[in-house]
Amino acid sequence: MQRLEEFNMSNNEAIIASKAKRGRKAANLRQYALIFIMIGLFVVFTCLTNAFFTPDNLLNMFRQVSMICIVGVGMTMIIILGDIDLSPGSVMAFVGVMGATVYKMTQSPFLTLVFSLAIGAGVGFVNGFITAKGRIPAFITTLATMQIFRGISFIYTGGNPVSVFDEGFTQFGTGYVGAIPLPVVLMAAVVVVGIFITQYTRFGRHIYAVGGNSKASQWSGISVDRIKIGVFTLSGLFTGLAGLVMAARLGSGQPSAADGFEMDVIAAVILGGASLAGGRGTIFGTVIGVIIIGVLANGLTLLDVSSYWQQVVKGLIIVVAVLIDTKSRKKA
Amino acid sequence: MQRLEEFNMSNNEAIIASKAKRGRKAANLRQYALIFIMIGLFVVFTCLTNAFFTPDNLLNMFRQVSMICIVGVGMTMIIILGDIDLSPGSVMAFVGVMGATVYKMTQSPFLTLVFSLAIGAGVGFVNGFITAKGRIPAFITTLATMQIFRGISFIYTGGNPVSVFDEGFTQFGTGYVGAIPLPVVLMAAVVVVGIFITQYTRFGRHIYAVGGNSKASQWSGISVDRIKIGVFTLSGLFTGLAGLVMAARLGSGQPSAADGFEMDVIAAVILGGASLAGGRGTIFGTVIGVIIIGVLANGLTLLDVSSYWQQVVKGLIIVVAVLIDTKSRKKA
Amino acid sequence: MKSITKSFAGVTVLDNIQFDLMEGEVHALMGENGAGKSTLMKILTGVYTKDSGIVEKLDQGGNMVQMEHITPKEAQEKGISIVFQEFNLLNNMSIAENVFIGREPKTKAGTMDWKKLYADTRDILKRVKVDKEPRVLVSELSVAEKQLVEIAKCLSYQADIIVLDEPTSSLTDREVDILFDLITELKSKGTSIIYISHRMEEIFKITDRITVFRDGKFVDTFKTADTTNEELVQCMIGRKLNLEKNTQAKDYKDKDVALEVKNVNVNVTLKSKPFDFRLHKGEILGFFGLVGAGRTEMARIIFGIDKADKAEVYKNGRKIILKSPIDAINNGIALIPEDRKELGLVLSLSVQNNLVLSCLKNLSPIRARKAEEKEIALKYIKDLSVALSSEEQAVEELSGGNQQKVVLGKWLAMKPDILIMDEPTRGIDVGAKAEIYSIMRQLAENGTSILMISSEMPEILHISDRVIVLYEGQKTLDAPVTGLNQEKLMHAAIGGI
Amino acid sequence: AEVSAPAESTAAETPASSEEPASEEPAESAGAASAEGVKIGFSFGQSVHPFFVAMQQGAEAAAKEAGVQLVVTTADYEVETQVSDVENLMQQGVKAIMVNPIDSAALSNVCNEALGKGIGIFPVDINVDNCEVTAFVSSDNKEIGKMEAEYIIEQLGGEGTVAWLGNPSITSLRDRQEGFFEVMDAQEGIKVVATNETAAIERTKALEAAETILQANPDLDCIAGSNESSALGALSAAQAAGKTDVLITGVDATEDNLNAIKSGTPFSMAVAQDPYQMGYQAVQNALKWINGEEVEEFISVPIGLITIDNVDEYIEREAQYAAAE
Ligand SMILES: Nc1ncnc2c1ncn2[C@@H]1O[C@H](COP(=O)(O)OP(=O)(O)OP(=O)(O)O)[C@@H](O)[C@H]1O
Ligand SMILES: Nc1ncnc2c1ncn2[C@@H]1O[C@H](COP(=O)(O)OP(=O)(O)OP(=O)(O)O)[C@@H](O)[C@H]1O
Ligand SMILES: [Mg+2]
Ligand SMILES: [Mg+2]
Repeated sequence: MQRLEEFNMSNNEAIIASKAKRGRKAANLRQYALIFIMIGLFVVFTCLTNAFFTPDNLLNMFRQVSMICIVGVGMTMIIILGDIDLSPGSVMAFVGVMGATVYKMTQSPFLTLVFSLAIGAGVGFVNGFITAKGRIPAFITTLATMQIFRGISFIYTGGNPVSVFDEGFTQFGTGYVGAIPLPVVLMAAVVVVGIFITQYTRFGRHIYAVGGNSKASQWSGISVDRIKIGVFTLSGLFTGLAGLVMAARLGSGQPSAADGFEMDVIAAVILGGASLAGGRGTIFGTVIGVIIIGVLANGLTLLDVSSYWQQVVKGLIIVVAVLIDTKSRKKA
Repeated sequence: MQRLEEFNMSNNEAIIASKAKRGRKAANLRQYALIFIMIGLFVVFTCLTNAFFTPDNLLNMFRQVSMICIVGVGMTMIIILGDIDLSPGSVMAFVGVMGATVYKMTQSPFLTLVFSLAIGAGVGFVNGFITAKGRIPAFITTLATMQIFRGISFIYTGGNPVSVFDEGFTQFGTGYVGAIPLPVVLMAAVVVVGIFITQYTRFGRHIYAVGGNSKASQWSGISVDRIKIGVFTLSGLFTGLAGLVMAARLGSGQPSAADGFEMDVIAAVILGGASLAGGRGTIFGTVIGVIIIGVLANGLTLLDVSSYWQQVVKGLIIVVAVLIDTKSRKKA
Repeated sequence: MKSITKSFAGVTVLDNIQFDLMEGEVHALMGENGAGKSTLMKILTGVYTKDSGIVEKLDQGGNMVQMEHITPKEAQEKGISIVFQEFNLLNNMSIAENVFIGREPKTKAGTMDWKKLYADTRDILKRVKVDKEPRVLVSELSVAEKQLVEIAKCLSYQADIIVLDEPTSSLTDREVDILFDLITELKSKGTSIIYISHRMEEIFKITDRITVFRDGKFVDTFKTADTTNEELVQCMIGRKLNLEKNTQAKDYKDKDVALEVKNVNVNVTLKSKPFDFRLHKGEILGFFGLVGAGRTEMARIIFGIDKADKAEVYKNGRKIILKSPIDAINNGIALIPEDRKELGLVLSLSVQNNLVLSCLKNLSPIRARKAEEKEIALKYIKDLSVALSSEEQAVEELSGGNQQKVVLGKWLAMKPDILIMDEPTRGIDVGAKAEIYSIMRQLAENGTSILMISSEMPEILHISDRVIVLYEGQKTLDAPVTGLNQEKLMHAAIGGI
Repeated sequence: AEVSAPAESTAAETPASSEEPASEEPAESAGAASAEGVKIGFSFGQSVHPFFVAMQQGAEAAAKEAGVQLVVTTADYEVETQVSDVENLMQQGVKAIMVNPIDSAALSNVCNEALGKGIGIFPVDINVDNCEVTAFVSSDNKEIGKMEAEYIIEQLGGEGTVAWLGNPSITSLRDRQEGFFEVMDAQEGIKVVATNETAAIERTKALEAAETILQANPDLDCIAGSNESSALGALSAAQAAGKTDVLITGVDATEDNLNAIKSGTPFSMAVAQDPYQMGYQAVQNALKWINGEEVEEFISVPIGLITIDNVDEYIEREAQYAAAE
């Protein structure tokens, strides 16, 4: 047993690790089925078009998925809890509109960032608080906040975008750190924070416990409400960040932005192996899910597949990927 | 307990029945919290505008919610199973397009109906088969079919609607049986079928069993796969019907129709008391949920509340309704 | 069943097992936790598929027929029914629907025949003497009642082979007697019964033959009449044990009161009188009673799960307010719940994560000292001799008894001042039981006060210093163990004072 | 610019002229190296509407004639997706990008980035804010709203009640709404009794909104739709309610619209744009620019009124476009 490597910390990995001595190769195969699928997609697209495997295009692709990924980290935690969050799209629009407004008023990138994060975290807190204390399904709470914040964004702006073409604002979406786009850097940071929290902190392990069996967790002295509120708040913070990045990329806070965004995020999280029933999922898996979806969208567009056909192809590939993943898990 | 009427068979009702000895009045109150909220809304809107409580407007309102309700019956069963279906919107668009095409070719209302139902049931069967036999989350399967059928609808039509203004076709959406709009009659029929199946047949009870604990059901000799495939197929059949009604109402099969429709349906089902975790929910509850959402949309539009404010108000009312519902359940 | 072999992901759980069952006999299956008993039964009933081996069964015509890769449904149709060790009930459905699941009576029109369903269920419930309406939801039953419903469900199949996998682990003597009457009745009708239990006295009382497994291997089959308790234990665990009444019980009256509970009223509807009791430092207090006596409810109140209007709890003489388990834990109170699956464990998590779940507070919030956690986990895995392949294994893959050990370990790891144990040895084999008793004794000597709820009289008499008996929410006995015996306990448990 | 008749004569000639410089001036190798190898992109904000289907057909026709590769993307009403689409087009090495923005503000960053890389930006229908676009092919959406309002005022004789079905979160529809209300607000006798601002994207939503508006205002005189979906949804609602005396107006010369106007339904007027020409001319303009020719920075594609009197002309025009496929 002691031979197991230290880093095998994740939940899925725990299950796998436990079986390691029974068949290490099999375990690896199972663990990495989705990774193989991802790599397969990379290889296929690289063969099919020269434009795909260039540093420029890869960074471009990562910049495009950065927002899904940032929101996906929080969504993964929420889904591990056994909850769901439908509000990110609306909240991002709201944060974008408000962030742009604040920047217009203050001209301060720092204040804009703080304000955006605060709004996001605030909405997340409200979602978590109502869900936990009111004992109502997160589906309902966040469905309500989704509508409310979309509505408020439209009321506040009268439907018009709040445009800010100032570099100080747009840098959050279009800036670079060295050769790396800033959104990609932010994404990486959020992923690292997410992995750290879920795998290396007490709070993180309590998320899995509550998602696995909330009653037993409560009976073990875990404050289920506090964990829930904490996860929603943290997730809201990330959503706030993503909202700012989106508005900055667009150079305007759009009240209609990111409509249905949450479904893209949830799809990536589920594709990454999390279960809506709770207790299962990893940030790492979500990242793979996000990349698979991003590569598909990017690669198919580069291949000039019409957007109608893209939908069909994407649908087929996703279901086949998950089938392979499940089958390899079972066999191994 | 024996004094309770025989028809109190539903799952929620069983809970109440069992607690009857602890406080009969309380139980009734709890059961009917959502009904009270619905009635409350009726009363409020009747007071606020004369246009609301007229036979004409009520029939209008029911016709508007008929499609949500028809799809909601199947969705309730799927959600009781612990699954979810994201494909209805796309499938409705696909059925609408194909149904209109078939009518154009055959001029036969009957063939059009049969064909539409068959497509719906076929897609449902595929969803169920892949989910059950492939052991993959319905979320993934139906996310894929959602994209695939949207894509196919666009490819098939090139993005243009397939219009049929012929009475033989539009009657499915605009016809009447006596004074009652045909969609409302169809809705009532589907609701009756749904209640009958879930409460009075073994198949129906097994849906609850599988949703409550699929392993235990399997070990008790229930064929979980068959139940799943059956429910998805049935639900697909209803979706086919709704797709035809939608196309007939517009006089054209629109490849872009019903985008995001599934979320409205799922919201109504959850509002009606079903749980995404499975095992819990009733068709009756869903009908209440559908009516609450329909009344809100209708009433607020009659009051000429701006569409933006409508979103805010709807969101608030939904969360408050569920809070009241939950609180009354707990207290009682 | 011949040469049955089964392995999970490379670990051999059953190795060339053989087992035969004669018509009309009660055959005990014995072995330590994790020996493979439940796994063999799951193969017999089609839940698992065997890797190799042959299963044959007598058919109607009197021929032995081989059964290949059957499903649970086919097993039922072939006349095999089972009470699983872990509950296999649907909490969201009524008792009646659970009992007749998959075989609900139909009316002529093909719809559910509710009347007949309820009537049939009522009859069956009468046989197991459960006084509940068929309509009641299973989620509202106590663990013991659930167990009886499982037995009722099993009976309703009218099978010719019945498997009972630890049916009595959560029952008290009264229900056990009901069950034994049923078994005798079935036996006389020619039904064969496979009986798995860790309670030795039951084995000798009811079974005809015994088969022993150890570590997934067949050890021996012999007639019950030809063996003794000692021989059997020796055969199972390879050493001798001594489980006598606690003779060294001390009187703790003069010691400090660690926990005082006043005015607990556990069964409000029955208008029972509230009662008080005290738990001294270092004392082991046994709580005995029949199913539904209210012991679990009392424990829930002390642990802050339920709110009781008037109950007051004092620890070390100071009144404490308990609004949630967190308050209880902060006050050094631990509760080992009786329902390990629903309340005790997060089945999807690893053994290690479960073991450290309630003591994480004492560790760093950031996982800098992961080694420390592992150390704790390994310590309790060793102390409780949990059979597993790795501490990273998911708890749901452990055998029932080993899961129970994890629940125990989890609360021991928290190092409580006051340890409440609700049926702590449920499903635990004799060898491990002895180890747990010695751990309890050790804890008590180091100053931990233990409140143990148990339905096993020998256990109560063996480990307690003092015993309280509840009957329908009232205290009918509170005395040092030294003056007690089984008759006195039973007398108090059925309401005699 | 009162050219409401089809403009196919000019359209048919231009592709030929764009090929000429390629063969005559080998020095201009960048654009000319091969008309074959040239790739251009077209980013649509949405494709769920026949208007854009027609625009795409026009663009494809022009590209086919010139023998260049046209890469088309569609963003499904999501601004963020459209930004990604434009980025992906750049990755593919297109020389020019036609763009039909969902929102005029949202694409400025990415379009500026493209311009910085020497890629031409050719907005169609809706311009890109804060961006020195290469050339813009437009139809004046504000004017469309005004024309609709003026027609309604005329038909109602300056008095009555009107409902508006719009969706101001899309720039083109927002501009139409602005134009519409500019005229309506100045008209004393006409009252806008209901405004729905989420109903225009999909016919079903428009249908439901119109049904309820008709319940609330049984004497309503007119429903003005901001596009095809809203007008046809309103028509279905009016027909279902048996109302023949309510005036319905909309925008675009799509097949369903034309049929509805021709068959004498309450939907009796639509403002015609010419999306086919927009797409066609935008592509031509881009090809000219690639070849180093001078391009007009602003091309206005005319709009016109369709009523029962001239509906046949438009039916013919659309039929010709379809035949050109
Ligand atoms: N699904 C599974 N995956 C992996 N290992 C399993 C699984 N089920 C059982 N095992 C292992 O098989 C062994 C035998 O388990 P089994 O449940 O048959 O024991 P048992 O004799 O019934 O023990 P107990 O007395 O504790 O109930 C155990 O070591 C257990 O960990
Ligand atoms: N959730 C519940 N809903 C309704 N009744 C309950 C519930 N839990 C327990 N009861 C009832 O309360 C009574 C006391 O049960 P309790 O579990 O405290 O008894 P116990 O002495 O611990 O017996 P057991 O041996 O069953 O654990 C029982 O009659 C039981 O049916
Ligand atoms: Mg066992
Ligand atoms: Mg108990």
